[in-house]
Amino acid sequence: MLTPSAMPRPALRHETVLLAVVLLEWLCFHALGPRFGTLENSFDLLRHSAEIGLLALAMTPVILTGGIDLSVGSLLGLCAVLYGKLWRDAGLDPGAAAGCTLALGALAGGLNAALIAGLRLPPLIVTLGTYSLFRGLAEAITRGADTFTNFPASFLFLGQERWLGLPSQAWLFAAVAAAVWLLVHRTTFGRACRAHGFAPEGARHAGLPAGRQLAAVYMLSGLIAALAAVIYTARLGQARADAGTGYELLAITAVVLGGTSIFGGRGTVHGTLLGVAALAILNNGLVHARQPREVAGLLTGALLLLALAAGTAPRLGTAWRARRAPHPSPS
Amino acid sequence: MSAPLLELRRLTKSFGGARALRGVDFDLRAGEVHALLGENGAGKSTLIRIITGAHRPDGGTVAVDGRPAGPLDPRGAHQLGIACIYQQPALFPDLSIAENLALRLETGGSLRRVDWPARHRRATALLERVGARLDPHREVRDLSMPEQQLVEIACALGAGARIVVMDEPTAALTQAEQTRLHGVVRELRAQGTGVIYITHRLEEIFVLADRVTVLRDGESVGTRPAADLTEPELIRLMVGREVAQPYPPAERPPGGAVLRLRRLGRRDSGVHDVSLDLHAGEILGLAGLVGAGRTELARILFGLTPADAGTIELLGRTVRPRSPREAVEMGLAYVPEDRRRHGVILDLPLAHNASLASHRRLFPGGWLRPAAERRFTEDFIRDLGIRGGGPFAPAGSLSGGNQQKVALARWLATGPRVLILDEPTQGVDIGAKAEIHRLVRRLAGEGLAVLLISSDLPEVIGMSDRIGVMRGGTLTAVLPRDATPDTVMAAALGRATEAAR
Amino acid sequence: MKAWPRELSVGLALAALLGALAVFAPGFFAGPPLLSLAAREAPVLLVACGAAMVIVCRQIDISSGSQFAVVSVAAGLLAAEGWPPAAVAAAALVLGTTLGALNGLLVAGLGLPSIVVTLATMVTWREGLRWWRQGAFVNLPDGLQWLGLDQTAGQWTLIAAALGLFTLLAIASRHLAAGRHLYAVGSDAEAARLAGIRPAAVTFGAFTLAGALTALAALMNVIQSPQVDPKSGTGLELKAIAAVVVGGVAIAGGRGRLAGVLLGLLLLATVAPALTHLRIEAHWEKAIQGAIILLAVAAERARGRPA
Amino acid sequence: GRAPDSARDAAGGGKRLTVALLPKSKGNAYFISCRAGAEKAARALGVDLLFDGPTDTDPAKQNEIIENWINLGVDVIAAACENREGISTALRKAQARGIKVITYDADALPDARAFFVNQATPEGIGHTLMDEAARLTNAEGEFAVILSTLTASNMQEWLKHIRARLAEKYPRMKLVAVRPCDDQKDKAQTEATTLLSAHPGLRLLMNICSPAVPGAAEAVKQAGKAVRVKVIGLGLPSENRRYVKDGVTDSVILWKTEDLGALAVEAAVALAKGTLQPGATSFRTATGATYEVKGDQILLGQPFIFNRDNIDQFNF
Ligand SMILES: Nc1ncnc2c1ncn2[C@@H]1O[C@H](COP(=O)(O)OP(=O)(O)OP(=O)(O)O)[C@@H](O)[C@H]1O
Ligand SMILES: Nc1ncnc2c1ncn2[C@@H]1O[C@H](COP(=O)(O)OP(=O)(O)OP(=O)(O)O)[C@@H](O)[C@H]1O
Ligand SMILES: [Mg+2]
Ligand SMILES: [Mg+2]
Repeated sequence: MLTPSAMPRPALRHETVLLAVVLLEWLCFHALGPRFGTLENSFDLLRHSAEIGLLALAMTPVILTGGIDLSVGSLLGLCAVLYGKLWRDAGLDPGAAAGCTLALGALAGGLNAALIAGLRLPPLIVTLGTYSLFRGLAEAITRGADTFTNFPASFLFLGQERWLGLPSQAWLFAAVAAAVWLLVHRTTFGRACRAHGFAPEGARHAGLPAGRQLAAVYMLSGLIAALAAVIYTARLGQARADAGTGYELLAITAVVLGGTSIFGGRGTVHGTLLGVAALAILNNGLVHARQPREVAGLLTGALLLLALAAGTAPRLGTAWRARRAPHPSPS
Repeated sequence: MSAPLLELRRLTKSFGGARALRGVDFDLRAGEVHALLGENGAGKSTLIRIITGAHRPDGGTVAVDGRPAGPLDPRGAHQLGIACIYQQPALFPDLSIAENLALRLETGGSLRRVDWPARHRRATALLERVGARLDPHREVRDLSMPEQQLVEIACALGAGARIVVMDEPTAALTQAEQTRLHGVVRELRAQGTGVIYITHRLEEIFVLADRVTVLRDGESVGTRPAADLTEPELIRLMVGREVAQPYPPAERPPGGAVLRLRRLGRRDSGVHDVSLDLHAGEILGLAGLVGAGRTELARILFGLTPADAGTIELLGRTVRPRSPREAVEMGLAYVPEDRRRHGVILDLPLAHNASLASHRRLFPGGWLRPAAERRFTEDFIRDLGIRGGGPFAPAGSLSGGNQQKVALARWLATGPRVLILDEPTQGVDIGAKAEIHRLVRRLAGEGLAVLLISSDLPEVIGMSDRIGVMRGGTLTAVLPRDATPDTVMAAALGRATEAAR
Repeated sequence: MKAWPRELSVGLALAALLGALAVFAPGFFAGPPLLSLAAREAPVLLVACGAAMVIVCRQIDISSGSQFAVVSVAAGLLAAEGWPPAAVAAAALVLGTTLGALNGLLVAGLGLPSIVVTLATMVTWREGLRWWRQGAFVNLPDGLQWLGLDQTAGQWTLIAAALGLFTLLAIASRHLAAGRHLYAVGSDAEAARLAGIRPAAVTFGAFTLAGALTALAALMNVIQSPQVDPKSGTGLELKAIAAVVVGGVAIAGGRGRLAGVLLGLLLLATVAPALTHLRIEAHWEKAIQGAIILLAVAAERARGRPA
Repeated sequence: GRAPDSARDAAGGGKRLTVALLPKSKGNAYFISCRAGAEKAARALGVDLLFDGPTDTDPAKQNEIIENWINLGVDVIAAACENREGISTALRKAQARGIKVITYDADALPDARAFFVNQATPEGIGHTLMDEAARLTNAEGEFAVILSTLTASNMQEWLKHIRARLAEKYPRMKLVAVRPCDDQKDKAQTEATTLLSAHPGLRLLMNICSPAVPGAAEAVKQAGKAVRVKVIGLGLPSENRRYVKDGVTDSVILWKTEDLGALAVEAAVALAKGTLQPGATSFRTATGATYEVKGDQILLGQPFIFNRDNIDQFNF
């Protein structure tokens, strides 16, 4: 093991390494697949990564507080089903149904919040429970079989068409990304999230409103998951209980690839965005390179290790960090 | 004369760009207490962390018994008979006291069987030796700062080492424990053990040390027999200049009562029936033995462990803070005694740490204003003489004393009505201590009410307008400012009969 | 007021569930099916023990499901090649240990975060296996099932082996210095280093042991049926981690007991069959499972929140 | 586009066609078998075959792959749809770009494809399963269904027809439970074990996803109920041979999966070359076989029922 002082100073920020990886990927696939770089394909890339991207954005502040939200994928499924219910069975118009779905998503996030911030239960267990609960509710509501479809074109516009030259959901995604970036990097809220992630007791002693803080973060996560559900429904033109299965892991992958420490405190929103981009380009590009899906999986694994090894190992070296966790710990 | 027990030659060590040690020579003889002095950030802890193998030096040699010991690691140092009490207790919060001791003391392969009864017996014996009445089954996370320090001391004693290093062992200990520790140190010296002793309480040097080495900015400014030195000389060696009169006098008499406590208590923390008035502009010192309940009282006031009995009246209104956030909104501020766990957030930059409690004041509307924050940080770095990194160095990279200054800066910036200081100058060097004293006195002069909890008896007596003494979870006496150490100790030990009120 | 220990609240939840079964569906307690179910969960117990060790030393391993599949398929193929059972078992153990050690090397040696490392190895092994085998089942030779014992004896053997190993590990984690080192490193790695423990070695050991346990678990699963499904073990890591954290092991390391893990696993493994016995329709199952997890952990706060 | 549409041009210009074949999920033995047939056909026809799909069933992922293929510029897409409505959006888009689309195994909405290569109608499958179940149990007693997941649309479709047939023809039979096995044999074994003990009166286990058939059979065998409880399902002969021979599994229903894959490719190529036109009533493959076309569905033929007597004739 490296002793703290023997480790080199960080040569490059993790985000820089990741940016290089993203560019490299782009060039590589551009060379391999003649149609990879087309505008068409770039737009599709954007559309395909919107939902995972949103979930990853939602997850970033959560992980910064030292928590985790395993329930986002299931909540996406539940919200998709709720949206279908509200529109088809309750007869709301698509806009109103979307509004209600967002509120319900925040409410569901509120359940996580109540258990984590109110009862001070560990986030991992709570969201493991709601991971199952939300998916289960989605299945119970539809009995597993019901599919909502035939949404009006005005709603599908949101997922399938372009607005001002870009896929419509790209605008929403950009707005959420900007909002989360500002929240995390430019407000006292984000600062307090980090403080809590590094040392919950220390943050409490500083008089930070730990409970409210955590509650807000998990409710925000619910809200964004609901938004992702609406976009997902609009993109596929259908809502079903299995929507978003396994997305939580993809979102977490993007976040940790983006350099956020799973133990909290450390991480950036732009890192997360780069992480999302790296994974999305990989998945899309390999189709253009005519490689089977499994290769995407294998390369995801390799990419995770390489990017982190390049970016994290030197950063672990700052002695004060290593002093707290000289054996490996996520950075 | 035989080879010294330990001999360091031209040790150098840098952290990134910062040079903590610039070629230090040091030696320790068997059967001596060698004091290591210096300002905050002078490199004392770095030096001993090299001795114990916690850090690897960049250059220089370490010799034990005249034989060069290659670069040490903690295990190797342990085998050479080196034991250490670290400035930051290096304990396992999730494990019991007995196990903490055992992990540091037991040797042998990792496939050996663990003898729990023996562990507990040994722990009980060691705790008794340092005078700590602690149940060895208790988890360390539940211990208060001084209790942790006692466990650390027990660790160092139990090791039966030939070289014992103590990095500010008494920072959070009261007179009684301190005296007891001195006895133990003398005992070790008599057995031929070499002791390296670091402290910022100069009075300890003269009762304990045989020789003194002073570090300044990572260099040794000389080693002298303690008997040849006077306090002013020592200070000049450390700081390089004279330090003004240590305790500034009160400028004007206290005003009206800001804080009234009546029969305040909380069952599970053992505090009960505390009645007390604290006036604007007054510094009320709180003395007592470890476990007397002073910290617990502060935690009650600050809403960390809300009261379940009695009343708190703040500026004429009855309040009961249920969380630190509420307490802060009411105008309370609390500098906790455990700075590593509570006082600062080690991974956050210094600037973020210092502004953490004043977000509303510094950043109206919740938007960060980096420029304002930077100015604010640079101001207090200058005022408190914080050394070892700019505004964006992580707090954890500062030396212990400098971290303490950051913890203080955070709360001074909030502009509170009542300031509770729990061991505010633990580990702070003499120069900075005087600076802090002046600052606190000035704030009091501006009408702030200060509750000063300190185990540094001269400090309590020197700074306070009145001195409260706690024992067994309640306030047993309030002494006037001309109390002597003896009367305070007598009250703390329960020998006082004239409970002046 | 102190909160209940997690073991107690999980135990209560389990007791409540069993009570409901005793009243409404006593058929649950019929011997042979229960034995079969227990035998099917025996491998999971071993994986959960491995996960517990890793979590106690403040790491996480989410690759165990994929390791399980790789070892299962490899063992199956070797057996189909005609290797004797003992050789198959030895090879599987070596393979599992190697996979675990690889995680350990990346985490402890290179200092990479364990969530990332095991996420990477998880997808790598799973996708690699899919690429290689294309989902084909492996048919095992006759005579490998139950290792030639009769079925009941085989099932008892598996359960006894799993419980025996569990007990050994539980004792070791309390009464062996190495076991305590896991807790020490998980509690504070720097303090452990200063106490002369080598955190990297301990972490490496935990991952390696977890790999070995996963391999054993895979073997115990393979001998329960005459075919190996390369998808086996999908989601196993989540089940194991759920059992561990529900059983009261702190995800931040240093705290928790294996006894709690056993209780947690029993609770989780009872819920699904219980719902079938209680005639609850499948589409309610996940919701109820989630609710039970939440209730079980919320119960520990029932006596009052620690201030 | 920047680059010449090499693949698309090829359709008219005599260069190699690219056929993209989308399974519901990869790593599933059923689709592996389809792929084998498809590859044979592709080689015979001299076309390029792209076979790719999500690693786990996921409608969103299927859409993404199709949209990627659109950008990639394949000539024909043959899709097995995890979810009818969801995928139709993407398939319509492909058609709008001039890519020919057919579906196989599981259909999309009719306007999203030209033809559906139908191995058996959901109705046919449901009825065959139910009839076979009734035959084996003398049309009385309890039975249970194990499926892959509750949300898989073809499972629900089959289940619907199973229930309809049950209500219509077999009043003395009762469907007591429907359990998912997540497409895992091990989980199916556990589910079956639980079902056997929770429903002592159970006479038959009907497994409508392929890994569940051997899983359920093993559970029945271990419970010692091979005689009393019948096992049937949709599965591959290779995975079930042992149990069918042992008399644990009574019948396995399947069509020739390799032929399905091959037919899908044949039809796709014919469609792209214009030799298969809407309104055709029969389809003659390049290898000379003839299939019936009913409306916009190309029929593979009746499913087989594998049992003890004929299982050795099949090796997939
Ligand atoms: N892990 C570290 N990373 C970076 N800098 C460090 C680290 N440890 C110490 N330093 C720096 O080295 C210098 C010496 O620190 P050291 O802790 O040895 O001081 P000290 O003499 O013990 O002070 P104090 O009396 O405050 O405890 C300081 O400037 C400090 O900021
Ligand atoms: N009567 C009591 N009953 C139960 N616990 C007690 C009692 N008195 C003290 N304690 C416990 O002892 C520990 C030490 O108490 P505390 O820290 O308040 O003492 P203190 O006077 O602040 O000591 P110090 O002067 O060293 O800071 C605390 O954890 C507290 O909970
Ligand atoms: Mg120091
Ligand atoms: Mg105290």
